[in-house]
Amino acid sequence: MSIETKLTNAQIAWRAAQDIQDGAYVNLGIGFPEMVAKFQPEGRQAIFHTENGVLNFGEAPAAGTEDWDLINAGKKAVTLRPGAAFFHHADSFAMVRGGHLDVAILGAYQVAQSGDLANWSTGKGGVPAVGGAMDLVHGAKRVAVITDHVTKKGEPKLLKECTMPLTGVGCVTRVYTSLAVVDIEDGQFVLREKLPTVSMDDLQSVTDAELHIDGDIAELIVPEL
Amino acid sequence: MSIETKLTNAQIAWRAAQDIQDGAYVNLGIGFPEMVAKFQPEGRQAIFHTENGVLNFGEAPAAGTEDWDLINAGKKAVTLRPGAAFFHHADSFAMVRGGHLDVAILGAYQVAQSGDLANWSTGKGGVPAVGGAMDLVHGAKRVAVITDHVTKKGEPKLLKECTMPLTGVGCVTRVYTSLAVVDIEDGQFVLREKLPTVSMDDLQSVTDAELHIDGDIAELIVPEL
Amino acid sequence: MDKTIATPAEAVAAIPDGASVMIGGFGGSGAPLELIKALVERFKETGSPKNLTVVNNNTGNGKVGLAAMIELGMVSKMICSFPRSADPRAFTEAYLAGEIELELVPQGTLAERIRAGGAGIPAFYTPTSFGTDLAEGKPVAEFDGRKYVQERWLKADYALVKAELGDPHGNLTYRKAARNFGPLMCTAAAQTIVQVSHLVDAGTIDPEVVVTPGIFVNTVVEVVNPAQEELLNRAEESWV
Amino acid sequence: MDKTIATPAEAVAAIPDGASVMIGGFGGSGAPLELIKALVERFKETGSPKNLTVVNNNTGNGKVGLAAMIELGMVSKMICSFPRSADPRAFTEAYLAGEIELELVPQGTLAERIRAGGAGIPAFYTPTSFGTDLAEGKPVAEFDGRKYVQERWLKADYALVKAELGDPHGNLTYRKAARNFGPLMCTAAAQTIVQVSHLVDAGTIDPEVVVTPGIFVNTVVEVVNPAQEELLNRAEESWV
Repeated sequence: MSIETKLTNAQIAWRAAQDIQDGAYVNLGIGFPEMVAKFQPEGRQAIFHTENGVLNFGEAPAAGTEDWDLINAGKKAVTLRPGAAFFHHADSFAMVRGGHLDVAILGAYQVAQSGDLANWSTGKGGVPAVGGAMDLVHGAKRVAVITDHVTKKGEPKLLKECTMPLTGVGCVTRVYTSLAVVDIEDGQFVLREKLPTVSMDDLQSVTDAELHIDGDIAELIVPEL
Repeated sequence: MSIETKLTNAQIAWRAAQDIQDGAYVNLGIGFPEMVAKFQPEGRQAIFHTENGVLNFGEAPAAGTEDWDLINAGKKAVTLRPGAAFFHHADSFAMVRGGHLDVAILGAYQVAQSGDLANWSTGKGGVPAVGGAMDLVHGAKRVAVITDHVTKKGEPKLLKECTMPLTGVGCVTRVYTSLAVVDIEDGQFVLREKLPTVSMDDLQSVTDAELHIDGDIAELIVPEL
Repeated sequence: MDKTIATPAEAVAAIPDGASVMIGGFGGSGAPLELIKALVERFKETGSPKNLTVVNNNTGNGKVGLAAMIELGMVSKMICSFPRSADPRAFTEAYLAGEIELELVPQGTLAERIRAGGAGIPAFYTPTSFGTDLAEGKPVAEFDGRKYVQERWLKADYALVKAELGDPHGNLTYRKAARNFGPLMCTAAAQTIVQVSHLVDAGTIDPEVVVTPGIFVNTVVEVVNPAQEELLNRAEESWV
Repeated sequence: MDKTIATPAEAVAAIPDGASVMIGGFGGSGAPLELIKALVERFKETGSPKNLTVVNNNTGNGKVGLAAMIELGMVSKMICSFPRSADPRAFTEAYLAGEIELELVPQGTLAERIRAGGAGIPAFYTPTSFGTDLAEGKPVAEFDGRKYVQERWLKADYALVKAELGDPHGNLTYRKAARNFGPLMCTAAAQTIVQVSHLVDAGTIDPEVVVTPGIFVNTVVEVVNPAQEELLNRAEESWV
């Protein structure tokens, strides 16, 4: 495999952030997806939702000024923006399950061309933990995944079928990877953007399921961050 | 029929009020049952709930001082007591359906010895209206009825089976009438109190289903109000 | 983020014939009268919107508000729990003449169906109405030895709601018992339009006391000193 | 109406072996640490309560709070969504040793099951978990062409909750995101015990801002300046 260049996590998060409209209600998964919040394009402001009952929270406070009753789903301290609201967990998941979020951006172990997502359990024992992922994938109007294109061992993460336990069936519509932007349409991966330095053959070689082409393939931008 | 004396509605309401414990959470049906609130025994204070989202409301305000955003389920203006709370309709009926009310006291067209209640529709056409009655009969820990013992035409209201459309099945456990206090146990009416001026035969003659006796029958008090 | 709009007329301008519309309020308390009046005036001028399905606890009182909509023939179906009031003539006459359909729903079931619509719960079980005429045709299931009726979620194209404070994000508080169905209906409509008695800047409403978070609201219009249905009826006002 | 009690120890004194206990909080935020500590101290002195089934979003962190209960062997089953934390050793070790049972529930389903328990809804349908291992054995139904999983209500013998303001009626407010599961758990337990950071007179809390109406609360105990789990863990405190 000859792929040397790939986007960093921050760059993937930046790319995902470009698709979030001004005023969108957004939930970002714990960890890597949280980075998306940093890269909102100039002039746009999304409203961030966290499962534990806050709408319109902002950045982390300065160290030493944390209020540990004001945290996000990753248990990190956050701050509030003007126009915030607190609510209990049932109302929070009414927002999720009821289709009120515009976008949820999650991490993934595996994504299938059917839109199936596996991101909660490797299926290998240990302590399973699901959190809000299974709710988010069936609630937001648009469910997107950000992920490295392959596993740390170099195995494809974009698959014909997931082999790990599913988080949701047919729920993902777009995948932002370290090499490409791929939509899921009618049970197929449709390539929308790829790094110019990566050939189609190389990209397909690290993708288990077939990458379809439907119109132009744009150049995946490599932002300087 | 030789029954000349009977309790007034206020006296029936007074009797029902004697069974409400201090600190009980109580919902009173629209109309006649609302009178129960006036007769709380000295030293006891119930907390009144209304379907439209108020807990711990008090008496009507003086005429001319009404706030028409502060009403009860009968759309009458009320006031607040210290320790009141407002909430939306789903939370209000979570209190009802979830078994959090200690007592609901309702009016009745008919009550059956099974505990079935008919109090929402005469079944004769016109415009049907149910309100919160069907929720209340399945929610409160104790559902009691206050009613004249017979209809205006003199027909029994305590029946073997209801003939009018049901509000709820097997839900009533005590009936306070103008002549007696009757419990419903194991599908039978069990007489607990009766007016001393009314003979057993006379009482049975205005009661469709059999009145059973289980222990002493107390004297139904005729309060001076 | 600015969901405000200048006038009630603009706020309701897009509601089409045949729409389903949840209207907040319990009797007059919480009724969004200025939004309703804007709809009524549009109908008088243009003949639209008509054939509306309206969800409300009641069916109006007198000749203003929802009663006026019904008397003018704008409503083809009511979904409600209690179609009675001090002066229910508008609905009663239309209903007895067969000009309006009625879906009668127990009040707690109505509230829970609306909440379920907003919360993505397509169906739930309730003890309410089991064994009664209102459960006819509905699935019944037994849980832990007790029987329950299956009820479906209720959603609408629009919700018209009255609130007390509102900000440009759509965060809302309510006034006393006028809260009633408002917070539920805000969650269950594709487009939620709210008249607020006081429009305030974002950040003015303490996040702790927000009752309806802005995510559930699409349009906010300020109506200061809103009318109170009970007082209009006492003054024998008529919009018909 | 006075639901207050003097100390956390008295508040939790009646919780027996084998009880099901909902414990509020999301991580440390909202964790009723002083009520938990009273339970832990009772267990250390008397060996009770044990064999508890605990409902919480998580399974504790470090060596305080719920983690301490688990490490001491007080808990035989956890019902939770996310049994991980910065320092999850107490649960992880007990789980891998087969000493504690785990019922893993998606977070929104956990919240809704608790709400359903409090609201008298024995079962509901949710899209969450459809087609996954967590739906195994659960009824599935189709509504409007989409498939949903049936979930059952969740109730408990006791709820232990942390609130901010409380009055003798049990009316409560919460503090920021510490609200999380608290208002739901208050509704779903046979006995709800709440530690409040400020006990105030009836009438002090504006009826508009009450989050949990007193009808859902049985016992209120004031704990001023309550501990924060995150800070205890940073100080490496241990209750074990």
